[in-house]
Parts: sequence; C-alpha cells; structure tokens
Amino acid sequence: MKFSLIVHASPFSAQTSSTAYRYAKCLLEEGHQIFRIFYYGDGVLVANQQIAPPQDETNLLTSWQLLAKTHNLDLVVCIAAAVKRGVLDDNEAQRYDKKNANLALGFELSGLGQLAEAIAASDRVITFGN
Amino acid sequence: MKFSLIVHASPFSAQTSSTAYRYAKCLLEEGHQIFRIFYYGDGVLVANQQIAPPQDETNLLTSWQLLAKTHNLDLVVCIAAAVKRGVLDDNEAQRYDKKNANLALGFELSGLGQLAEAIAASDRVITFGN
Amino acid sequence: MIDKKSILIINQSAPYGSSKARESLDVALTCSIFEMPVSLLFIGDGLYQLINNQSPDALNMKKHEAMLSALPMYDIEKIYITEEDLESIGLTENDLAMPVTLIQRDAIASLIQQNDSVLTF
Amino acid sequence: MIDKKSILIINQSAPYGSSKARESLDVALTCSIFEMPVSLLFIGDGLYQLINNQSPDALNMKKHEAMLSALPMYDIEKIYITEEDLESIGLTENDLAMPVTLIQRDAIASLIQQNDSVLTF
Amino acid sequence: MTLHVINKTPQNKSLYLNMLNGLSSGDAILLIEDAVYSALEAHQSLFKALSPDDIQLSALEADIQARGLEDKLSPRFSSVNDQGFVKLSCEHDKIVSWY
Amino acid sequence: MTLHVINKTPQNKSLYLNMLNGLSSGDAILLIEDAVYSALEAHQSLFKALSPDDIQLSALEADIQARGLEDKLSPRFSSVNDQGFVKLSCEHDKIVSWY
Repeated sequence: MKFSLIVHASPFSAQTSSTAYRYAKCLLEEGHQIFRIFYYGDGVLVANQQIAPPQDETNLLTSWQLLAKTHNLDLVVCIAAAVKRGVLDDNEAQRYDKKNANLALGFELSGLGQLAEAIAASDRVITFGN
Repeated sequence: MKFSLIVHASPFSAQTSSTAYRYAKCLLEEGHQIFRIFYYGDGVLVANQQIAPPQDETNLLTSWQLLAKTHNLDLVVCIAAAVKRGVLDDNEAQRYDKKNANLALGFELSGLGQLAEAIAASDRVITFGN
Repeated sequence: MIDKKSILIINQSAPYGSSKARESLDVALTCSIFEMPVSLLFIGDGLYQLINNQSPDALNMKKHEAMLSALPMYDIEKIYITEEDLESIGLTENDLAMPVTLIQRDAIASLIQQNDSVLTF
Repeated sequence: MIDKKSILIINQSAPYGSSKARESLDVALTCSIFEMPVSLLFIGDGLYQLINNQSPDALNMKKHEAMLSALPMYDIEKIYITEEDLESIGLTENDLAMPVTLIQRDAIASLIQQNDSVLTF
Repeated sequence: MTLHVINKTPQNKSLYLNMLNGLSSGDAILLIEDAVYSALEAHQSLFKALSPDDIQLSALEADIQARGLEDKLSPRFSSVNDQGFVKLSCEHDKIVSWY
Repeated sequence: MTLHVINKTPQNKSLYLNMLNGLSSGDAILLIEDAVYSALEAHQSLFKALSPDDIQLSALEADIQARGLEDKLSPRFSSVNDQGFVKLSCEHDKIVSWY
C-alpha cells in the first residue's frame, strides 16, 4: 500500500518523531511504499543539520537521512514552519539575509500543497503528533 | 527584588516563551533586577540566529536581544539542550565539526550549574514551562 | 490532478496557548484551495477557538476568531460543534464568532466514517 | 559560594513519552552537586517513572529507572510519592524500582512550604 | 506563602488536582495563558473547596482579553495586569508553576 | 473501519472521551507511547462501555516493555509489535491520531 506520514512534534522533547521513524522503517520492511513524509510544526526541527546529539543517544536526523537515501524517500519540510524556526535552504537563507543555509541534506522545503497532494495520492495517511 | 527566570518551552508552538518575555520586561519596568534568564529544553530554540518569523508576527529573538542589550541581561542557554537541538556557538560548532555557529548574539551557552547558581542567588525564581 | 478526497479536521486545541489552532487552519485553507471538501469539527478545548470578542492585541498575536470567519470565503462551510461541549462551558450560540452546525456527541463517529481522511490538531 | 537553598522538584511527567523526566533528573543531580538539598516528589503521571522492570532497548533510549536508582549516590534520598497515587494505578511498593517515602496527598502543601524553591517538570 | 501559576485549560484535571493539593492558607492562584478558561463560571467546581478569604484567585488580563472572556468570568477571580503578576510574585516568597 | 491511535496517558480524560465518541463498530484502538499506561487494570473503566467483539484493543509492544508494563496489562489488550501496527494500518481504511 501507499502511505504518507505527517510528523508534527518536536524531535527533542517528545517520543513521537522517533515513533514515526520506527513506523516508516517497518512499513518499508513490510514491502509498503511511502509516498511522502511531511514535517510540520516543531516536527521540522529534525531537519536542522546543526543538530549534534550526545554519542550515546540516537541521531534521528541521520536515521531519517539514511532511510531516505536507501529507499529514495520524499522528505518534505513545511517551508513556513521551517523558516519561522530557523531551518533554511539556500534560497531562504538568501531571502532572509542569513549567512548560511542549515537544511540537512535529503530534506526539501515546500508548501502545504505537498501535504494536500500526499493526502490525495496515498492509500493511508497517518499523523505522528504531540 | 532579584529575579531569575527559567524558560522551558518551544518559542514556536507555545505561548509560554512570549509570556516570559512580557514578564521580564514588566519586571524591569517596575524597577526589579533580573539576575539571569536560563533557557532549557525546547526553550533554547529561541537563540537560533537563523530564525526568520513572518513580518506580521513578533520576533521573540530580537525582542530578547534588545531587552538584554538595554538592561545588560545575562541570557544563558543550557549547553547540553542547545547542542542536541542544533544551536551552537563557535566552540561547539568546531567540536562537533559543523560548518557554522548559529547561536544568536547576546546569548551564551553554559551548563546547568548556572541554573543552580541562579536559584541560589535570586530572591524569586519563576519557571515558564509547557 | 488531485483526487477530491474529503477531509475532516478535528480541532481539540484552544487558541493562542499553542500554535495548533493556527496550523490546523492553514491546512484547512490549503486543502480547500486544492478543491478537497473540508469539514471542521471543534471539540473539547477546540471549542474555545470560536468564542467571540477575542482581542489579542496585548499578546501581539493575530485574532484567531477573525481568521476563522474567513472560512466561508474559502468554501469551508461544514463547521461542527457538539451541543454537549457548548453546554459544558456554560455558553450559547450567541457567544460564538460565527454560525456553526450543532451536533450530538454520538454523531462524531459518523463524521469520521463519512470522510476519506481525518486530521487532528 | 552558593547559598544552600533547599529545592523541591515536583515530577508530573511519565518517562520516555517526553523529555521532561530526563531534564528534571539532570537538574536534580546538578543542584545536588552544588550542595543544595534536593527533595523529589513524584505525583500523577510522574509516578510512572518509578515502575520497575523498564526495558527501553527497542526505543533506543536510556533506562530511566536505572538513572533514578543512582540518586542515593548523589545524596538525594528524600523521594516522595503519595499513597493515593500509588493506589489509583493499582500498584504497590513492590512494583517500584527503588525505596521511596509514602506520604498522603495533603502533605504536599507542607513539602512546598518547607523548601526554599520549587521546580516542576 | 506561595504563588501558584497555572497555564493549562481546566481539561487537565490532574494538574489542577496536584496544584490544589499543594495549597496552604495564604497562598494565591494566578491563571495565565490557556488556564484563564478555568475562570469561566462553568468550571468553578474545580475551586469549590477553597475559601475566598484563604486563597486569592486571579487571572491574567492580557490572556482573558485575547480569549474573549472579559464579560464571562466568575466574580471569584480578579483580573490582574502584568504589573499585578509582578506584584503577586513579590508578595509571595516562592512561585510554583503548574504546566 | 477506522484505526484510532492514541499516545497520551489516561490522565487526559477529554482526549479519551473524544476518541470514544468517534468509535464505530469494527474500529480498533491502538495505544502507543505514554498511552500504554491506559492498559493497566486500574484504568479499565475508561473502556467499560466497549464490547470486545466490537472494538479491538491493542497496545504497542516496544512502548509496553520500555515502561515496565509487560506483566501488568489488562487481558483486554493484546500486545502488537511494529509489524502489527503496520498490519492494523492496512486493515482499516483510515487512521485517526489522538494526541
């Protein structure tokens, strides 16, 4: 089946983002397809390449990146939520006159239309929220 | 009186950080002294200089910076919480092999000892949490 | 072309205290622009979003009530609350910022059944 | 020199689901290292932190129970829960990971009174 | 004497219960942010055990106005502005935040 | 048929009430994260109105084990692993998250 996930929780203060990752991994292992993962609200914070978790804790950012690379996943970060939270790609860094982009590799900033499209195109949509 | 504030909530998904700012401002207007403001948990996210709020929304980061500058405030960001969340000063950026520092001007990364000291040194401690 | 799946958005969060109410509204408007039929249900703390005479100037925030009143212009007209919730906070329809459809709590299940996809905020 | 103000930390959050339980513990240990007397109260959902036989390997998280058992080594020995809370989740002291002091709910007010500063998580 | 500051809606019954268990005579409760909904008449059963002479009840003005509650509050609660919040903080020797 | 996924402790009564109001015959409830505490025997009054033939009740294994609840669950709940979560997601035509 074709799934889309909405990840809507801070990856640092709630378990939710990590549950979403485990679910996504299991979906793929079970042979299902992931149309898109849409990060919204504080969920976008996982795409900040500056993140440096302690060595003995899971790095959710690199986990998502690896999963995306292996399975060619479409990881879309809500652009309005991201810019407000200081997660910027090259375009937005330039637009807002910030020195550096910090959107992690493998993620893409885009609008809420991508969420609407994901709902339309998927057999199942599941929200991981907090 | 001498106050310290603990700010312990995402500035993007809860009102709390903004309430803390209003309270701090009012304290100073009323002639009180602020010993320290300690940002903890997702509260540290306000110190990311990449933040670019929409024009018609309050920029909490610049509000704190201006208040700190005017009143010479000690804005301390929990270093463990910040590094995990991708808010790095020059030292930490270097230590974790990241290209750029992104801690906003006027804030300082330091340990929880600064919180213990603030509790010891202040007449009142108030937590703004979520 | 986007499939016209119908969406039910369940709102359980009070305005201002968290950003959920705003985020929900942005999703509702977007889905409607993409011509997906959108229904909104306000239950529990979500009902507070609809209280009239909101005045958030001192908070430097946008008036949530005003943003909600724009919904009919985006062709979002299916807006539900439950009689039980309204009664439980001691208010009446006169205290609300916009016309809504009153349902009984036990009709929530059929709203969920009738829509293709359900989001919660 | 740091004044030896006594601290009460009130824990109301379940472990694993949020980071609050961890953050609280880090503050408790730090205050204790700075020789401030620390008391811990676990109420409501906070009581779940103390349940034994936790095994979070599949979540890739640290065992919260084990971190709590280190408290006495940091001279944090005043650990309180209420009888009413324990009873309300149908468990007994045998289900807990460490020895605690059982108090009645109406003793919470005096704990707050007795300490110089109170933090909540 | 303690100032208890709470910021969640009355739906969070356990949070309110924990706060009420923490009250001593002479303490004060201040509702801020989403907690101001608790000052609605319909939610006064939350506070029924409290004697008004014993525990001072107030709610933050900016949050009341934002949420359209100005004319809907129980008379048990007085509305305080930010200066009033600071004053309450000074008058009590510690502040406990319930969130 | 809908899969209802909930992730908060039983303390959040309104959240559970809203979910219960949203149930139709044939739906399933899956407790994840902090919601697995609701599978404790002491909290079964939450689900008393549900007939076991009508609504399937389960809780996520990794979250149960993490929280030390393995031997403390009500027999009404079956434990499902991540594969079981995916299977439930496929078997129901939509998923509603209560958080």
